Amino acid sequence: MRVLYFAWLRQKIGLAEEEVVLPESVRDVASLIDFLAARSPGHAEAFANRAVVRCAVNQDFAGPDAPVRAGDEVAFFPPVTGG
Amino acid sequence: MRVLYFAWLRQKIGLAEEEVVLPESVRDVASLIDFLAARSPGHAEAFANRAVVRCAVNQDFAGPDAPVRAGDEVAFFPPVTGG
Amino acid sequence: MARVRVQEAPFDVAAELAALTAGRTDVGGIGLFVGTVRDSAGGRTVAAMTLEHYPGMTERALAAIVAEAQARWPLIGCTVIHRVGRLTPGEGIVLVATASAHRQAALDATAFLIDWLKTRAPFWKHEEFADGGGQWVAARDEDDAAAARWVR
Amino acid sequence: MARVRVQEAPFDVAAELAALTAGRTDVGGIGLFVGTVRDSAGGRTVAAMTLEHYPGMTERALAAIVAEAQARWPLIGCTVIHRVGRLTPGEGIVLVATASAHRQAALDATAFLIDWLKTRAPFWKHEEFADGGGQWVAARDEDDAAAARWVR
Repeated sequence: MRVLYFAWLRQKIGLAEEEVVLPESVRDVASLIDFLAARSPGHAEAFANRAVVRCAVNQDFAGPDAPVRAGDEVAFFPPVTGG
Repeated sequence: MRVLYFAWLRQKIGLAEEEVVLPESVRDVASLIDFLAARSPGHAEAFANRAVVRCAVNQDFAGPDAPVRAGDEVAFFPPVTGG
Repeated sequence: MARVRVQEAPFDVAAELAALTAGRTDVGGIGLFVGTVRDSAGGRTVAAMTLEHYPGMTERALAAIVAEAQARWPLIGCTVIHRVGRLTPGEGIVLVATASAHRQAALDATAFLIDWLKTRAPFWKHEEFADGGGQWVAARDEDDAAAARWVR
Repeated sequence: MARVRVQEAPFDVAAELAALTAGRTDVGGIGLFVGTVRDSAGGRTVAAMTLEHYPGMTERALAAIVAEAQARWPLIGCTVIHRVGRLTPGEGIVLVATASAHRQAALDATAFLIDWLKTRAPFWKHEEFADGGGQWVAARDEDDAAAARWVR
């Protein structure tokens, strides 16, 4: 799975993207965050407050219950502030 | 008194403006219209439907009860359609 | 700063927007509305439109509308230009532009200015049709309704 | 016709408005909003702002917002341009423009587009302050409230 990070999530994690191999336990966005948060202190810090983390699965906004699979492109970022 | 006409009131009356000497009976916009409507068939036609005639006294919108005096500039016109 | 003009000449939108914000870096949002001459009305082809106004009162009415907008919203700049004379389809009739630190103020003030101008500024439109003849444009109830939203 | 672009280069408002209505004489009203970089935020002087986006998703999100506007209002033209990269105070960040036969459609569609873009298009702003340091701009409740007006 390709995972992308934007804005301060990218800065805290220190990566704009990474390839991850999903364990069996990861079925949805919430369990993917559990898995990613354990990868490094930067990941843990980025995902510390999940209320301010937004997600997109295959470039559509997705909530914590949205399913994720190996071939998906999943992105994490703060609430948007364009315009 | 200087009386101005705009849009179709100007066309029906055939004048853009005229100087009128007010009789005693003219105290307000409504009685001024009574007086002006009697001046010519064009005036009568212009003022036939008072619901679609608007008035300004000294360049401020004025209703039928607004007082008018000899030195005023009074204008009659249809509802505005700019913009 | 407010600028109000009634003129026969076309207006230059880019120049007006540049003047609206010239030298200012505290602007966060710019709102603009331009009204243009449509080529049809009531199913008939419009060849031209002539705008008549009441010199003196029209400028006063526009200044009063702009002053009201400035009282209601924190505007950094505000421009209203209305053309008079004979215009053909596609030409600009009216330009309203506002600049503010905040987007909502610019958007709301722009809508307010055009809504109030349409019902409170003395201008009258006469349409010439391509098939001959012409008519004075009638005031529309929906313009009154749009303006009434801002009454308070 | 809709045009959506994400670009580093500045946009030319006059050229965009000309393209919006090119060859059309059935336009009655044009609405425009331009968002610009302000020189201060929270009492601190802003030296620059960097806009980040999600290539691919951002363009899709903008196209979806434009499609929604076209479904809701009878638009003759619709343009959304959003810049990315490093911008300084006074520079344009976003341009939204609509053209319609009717003024209210152009005004409402313009407000809708900027309100929804602000809450639904993946862009993130990072401010650099003149006194050093910087911060990611936080999402604002009032932007959510503005966008919520259009939910139906």
